Amino acid sequence: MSLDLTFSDEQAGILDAIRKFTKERCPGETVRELAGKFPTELWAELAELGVLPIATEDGGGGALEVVAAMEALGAAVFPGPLAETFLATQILEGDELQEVGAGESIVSLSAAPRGDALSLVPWPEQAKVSLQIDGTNIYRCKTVGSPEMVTSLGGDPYGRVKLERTGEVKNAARGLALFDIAVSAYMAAAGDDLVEVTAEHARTRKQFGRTLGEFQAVAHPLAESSIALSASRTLARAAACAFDEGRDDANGLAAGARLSARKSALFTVYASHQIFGAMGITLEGPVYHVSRRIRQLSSAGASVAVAHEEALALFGINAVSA
Amino acid sequence: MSLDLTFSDEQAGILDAIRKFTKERCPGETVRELAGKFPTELWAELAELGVLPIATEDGGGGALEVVAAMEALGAAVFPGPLAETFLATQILEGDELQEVGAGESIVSLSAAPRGDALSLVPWPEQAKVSLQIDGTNIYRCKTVGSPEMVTSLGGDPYGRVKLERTGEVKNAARGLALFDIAVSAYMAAAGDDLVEVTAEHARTRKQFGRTLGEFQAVAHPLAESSIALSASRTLARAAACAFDEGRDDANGLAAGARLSARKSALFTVYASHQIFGAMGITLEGPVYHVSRRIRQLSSAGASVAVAHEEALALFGINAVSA
Amino acid sequence: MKFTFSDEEEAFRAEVKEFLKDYQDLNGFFDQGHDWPSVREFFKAMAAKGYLSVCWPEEYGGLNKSASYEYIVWDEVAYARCARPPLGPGIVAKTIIRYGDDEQKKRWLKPLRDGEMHFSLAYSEPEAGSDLASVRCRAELKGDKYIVNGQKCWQSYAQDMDYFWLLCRTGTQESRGRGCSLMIVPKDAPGITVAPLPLMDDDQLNEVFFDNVEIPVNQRIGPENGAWKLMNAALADERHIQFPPSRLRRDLEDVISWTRDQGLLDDPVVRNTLGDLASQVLEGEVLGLSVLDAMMRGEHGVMEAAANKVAQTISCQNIARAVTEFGGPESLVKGTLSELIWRQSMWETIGGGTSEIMRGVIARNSLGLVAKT
Amino acid sequence: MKFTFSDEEEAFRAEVKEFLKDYQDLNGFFDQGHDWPSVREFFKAMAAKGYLSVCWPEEYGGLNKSASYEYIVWDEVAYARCARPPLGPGIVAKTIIRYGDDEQKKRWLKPLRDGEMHFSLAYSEPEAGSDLASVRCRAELKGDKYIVNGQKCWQSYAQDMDYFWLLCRTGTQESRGRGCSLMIVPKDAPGITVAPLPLMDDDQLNEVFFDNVEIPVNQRIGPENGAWKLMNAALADERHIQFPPSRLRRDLEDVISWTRDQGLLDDPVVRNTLGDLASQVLEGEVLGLSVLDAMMRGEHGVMEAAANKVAQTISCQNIARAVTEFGGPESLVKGTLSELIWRQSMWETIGGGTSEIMRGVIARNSLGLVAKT
Repeated sequence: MSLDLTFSDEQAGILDAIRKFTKERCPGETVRELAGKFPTELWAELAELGVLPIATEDGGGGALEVVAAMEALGAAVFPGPLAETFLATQILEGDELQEVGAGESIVSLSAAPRGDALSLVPWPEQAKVSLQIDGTNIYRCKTVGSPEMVTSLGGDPYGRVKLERTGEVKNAARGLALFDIAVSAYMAAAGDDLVEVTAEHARTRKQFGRTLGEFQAVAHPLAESSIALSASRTLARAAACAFDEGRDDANGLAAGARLSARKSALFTVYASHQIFGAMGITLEGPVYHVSRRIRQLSSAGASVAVAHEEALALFGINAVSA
Repeated sequence: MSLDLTFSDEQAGILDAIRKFTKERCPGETVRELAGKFPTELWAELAELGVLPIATEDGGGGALEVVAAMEALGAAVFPGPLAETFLATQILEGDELQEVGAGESIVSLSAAPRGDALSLVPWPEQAKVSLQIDGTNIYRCKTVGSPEMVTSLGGDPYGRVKLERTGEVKNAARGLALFDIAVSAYMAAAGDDLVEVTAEHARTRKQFGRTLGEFQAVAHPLAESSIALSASRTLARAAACAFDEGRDDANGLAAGARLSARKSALFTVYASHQIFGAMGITLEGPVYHVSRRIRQLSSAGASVAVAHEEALALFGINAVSA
Repeated sequence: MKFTFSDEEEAFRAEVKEFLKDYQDLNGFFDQGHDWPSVREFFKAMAAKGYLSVCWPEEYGGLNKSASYEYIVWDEVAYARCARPPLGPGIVAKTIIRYGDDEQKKRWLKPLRDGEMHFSLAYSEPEAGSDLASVRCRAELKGDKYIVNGQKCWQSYAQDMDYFWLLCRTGTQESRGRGCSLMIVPKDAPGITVAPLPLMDDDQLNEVFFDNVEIPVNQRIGPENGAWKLMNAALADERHIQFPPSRLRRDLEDVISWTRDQGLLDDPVVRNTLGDLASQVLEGEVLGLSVLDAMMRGEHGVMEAAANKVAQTISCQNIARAVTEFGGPESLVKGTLSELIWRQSMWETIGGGTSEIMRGVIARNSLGLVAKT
Repeated sequence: MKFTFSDEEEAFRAEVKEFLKDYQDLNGFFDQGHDWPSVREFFKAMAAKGYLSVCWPEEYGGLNKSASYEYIVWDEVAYARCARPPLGPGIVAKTIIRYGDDEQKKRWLKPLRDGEMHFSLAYSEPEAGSDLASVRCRAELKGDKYIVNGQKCWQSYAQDMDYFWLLCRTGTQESRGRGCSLMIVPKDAPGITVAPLPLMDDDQLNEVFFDNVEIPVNQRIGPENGAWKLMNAALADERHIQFPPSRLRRDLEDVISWTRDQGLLDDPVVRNTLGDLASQVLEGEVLGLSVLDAMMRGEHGVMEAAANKVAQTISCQNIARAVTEFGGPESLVKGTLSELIWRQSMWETIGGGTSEIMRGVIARNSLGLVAKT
């Protein structure tokens, strides 16, 4: 078999099924309303679809199935710790894995804090599995004391709390690679969704007697977005293939996909806000619930510096000797 | 006296005089022909105009006069070590200063090499005064052995040679500030010149039945160039004022001006090349003799990291403790 | 050439700074919508010092100062984050001074000067954003009253203001900019409905609906169908204070301080970004001064103001975006400045003339390019 | 889904790589103009392996392979920096195969396949660059000959090639793209003058003047006034090899190696830049594969090719510009790769369809935007 960049029928089926599900259950209004809350019902319904454990031995799929799911979920800006859950399915076992896959156990992933500072932890009140990234390592943690709740740009509840490490996770690299793949597919799809609504606006809204889309200052940034996002989307798929084939370059491609997706999705966020003008900055408008989520996701996972190192490893550079 | 952003009559006179001189003696063809050579005649003629020592005690002016001169010289892409010479006039004394001001002694300024590597020195065969920048320090040097000649993008002859430090210069900060001011004014003016010829092209060249300038994809990048260059030009002038008034913020403004000018001039280079298309990449065309010079000058002087530190000092940050 | 202010101007600045010390906790620049009573009091206190009418002629109770004093006031107020220049004592009052009749001057100028009367700009409509010459909100003269019908959109602060400065159509639709008039409309006039449009920066814009609203003809300022000239003159009056550069400086200083607190200040990549932003702030400062300088020389400053608007608003976004880039999740927590300015600055390149419109202005007027599309 | 090639394809790649080992010092990708005799020999050697006619049908002496084999050939040749795909065995031959008559096929295909006959593209004119439908170079039919008069401009490699692939006007000027024909014109035909236009990358383009040049009518390929269809089909034939992504990979690898030699590789700011460039190269690689994939599925790949062209050429400039940014004066010395690609890559976003044209293609066809201007 040679090159083939299309989803298998089964993968396309996953994408379609979730699209159908999100269209019905997770329109823009719902995403806006859910800001600040855990999407309890949606999460249970998504779990019922069998998506969460799909990349496990019993799940019947791999990273490509995750990508198919995340492309549909990203296009709907579906809430909740999606990529974190896929990560967790690569490092948990037994009952814990079962519970996460069933949507009964929520996963929280946070970055190691500086020195003695408190950790900034998403979903501190819901999470049963608390993970901490430090460089390319992942630690299991328990929370000490109760979190001081804050709100973050993306809308998810976060808490500042002390985390105590209870052990290091074995296959962190695999987990982080799947996280990167999943979050890239999601961000690229969310960006595509923005391009689509913005292009629709540009096709219809008139100023100075012509549609916005007739102005190159509008059309060209959107074209650039579309190009950049198609690269990101395809790179996430390529990384997923490498992951599923167990290839050496999977981690580097996954990191590259995340670097690519965060850049192209953020570029799209800024272009869409600008083109929508005042309409784009309203709370109920078509942009903000997407843009806040993209901005938040683009800071999730291992640091950008770590991603750079992994991508550079594909060009024969070893990690910096610092 | 309050705010006044216009040149004095005397400064405007300098600008006009040099414009007249360069228009006659240094058109684009001359600049192209001189690539790879020292502009011996032009240098002598420029010296005769009394420009080089203008910012010395006997020169009758200061940094603003240097800026007026450099705006005219930059617009003509005038060759030779101009900013280096202005730097030298701040750190030399007596006969040496006299000779540099009279155009009889040529100044070469190079960066300290890594470890034992040879230095990459401009005008190694002409220079009587060889200076080396290391961080914010300047050293007098003598060359050991004969240089291995190379050509650099800007067209000036360079040589690889061993430099031996013969002493540290006292008022390096003042010299570097004037260098930054001078080179910023030059780059901004060279950029403005590019904008002008590119706009002229865009006003006249037709494609698809309309002038290029009617396409926002052409007009807007040029407008951005024009905006950015006007900021750089004005910042160079502001730094010159601060320099002449002996203000504390002169160094920071000068560094900020150089950061600004290199960015806006390079942006303009890329926009002009793109808009001129095939015409812009020809050797004899209207862009390359400007773009190569801007690219070369934007790498001259203290490092970008040093310039960042100096600009940041204006915002209450002390140099990094590394 | 001189990029600094005179001793008198600096003395005035010191006085303004002293005055502002009492308002260090006032966050009206970003949050006027939630703290209007305090901002209103602040404006009254400014009025008492004459700061709302710095450039007005003495005969109308102004300080009769040059534009540089007004620049200093609003630049310091922006640095202190207290407020943005209010419309009433600015555009509205200056237009009345220039084009109003004696009765109008008598009626409106004192309350404006005293900070007692506040205006919301009612120019934009759902189908007329950048293209104001296509406004449709209609005022028909019946006897000595105009009957106003139509809709305005994207009105800042309309929820709290007392009056609208209304651009409406009095000529044919086809007459475009030559068929519009400007009127003073009290918000409590019967037939007016204000509906909020909540914004991503926690502020709000408003839609305003006019349903047979009656406006006495003597509340029209300037000639019928003469709005365009008045609006251009008003723009010219405010160019130097449209985007005070100290807002940028304060943003960067606050970001640097946050970065230090996070232990990121010695990170070379962060440092590289901050150094670049520092040069952008310096650029903004000289561009701001360029607008003022043009005005002080009696020029229109159209090019300078367009350049200033584009460059500063983009730099302001660059600062916000850079810190959310290097600051990671911590920079996205609500309550951090970085998070707020990320959301808030999205508006800056849109409101008051989009970057695209401004680039077109430069392309046409400065570069001679048609760039009509 | 699969982003890699089959075992057979990989075996073929290994063979190509083996072949290329003998040409490691050939720098025809950047410098064909100065080393044409060597490049010509290289093409002959490629021809001997069948590499110039990988996708041609067997009946014309081709290997009758799928587009993926052609992709592999030219991607490896680009990585090795040996040459760019030549016009003759590509566009010209494929057009003859598709639209030529039997006599034309007999006459031209063998020398093309054997690397004996080389073409320069004669499309652009001084007043027709991006807008080819406005070409003015005129061919008038007199008996069994066309008399060609006019000028072409920006012709790559014309100084060394044997023939022109000439786009000329055979209909009215107003008929635009519907009034053009394609012809094979030997460079040594009387009345042709080639004048060099030296370039900033030390290569050259050429102007070509046609003064009553006589071309037998049987050197017209396809119908009179039918050029547009042929040109579009020819574009479609070459989309997958227009910008082989391994050029980018090699650029970045070479830049990294230079950066290491300069002792800059551990500088965090440099590292940050290189990491970003690495992701751009990976993007380029999957975009290149997307074009191939579309073609292998029998689609046109117009969108994929436009995206690929814009993204890869800009990334290629980004690599060059980044190293001259962090590499200081050393990176500007002639003879360094960074300096050469800084100059050379300026052309990449222009030749073969400018980035602006490509963005317009995406805006129109993919986003449904009119974007006519």
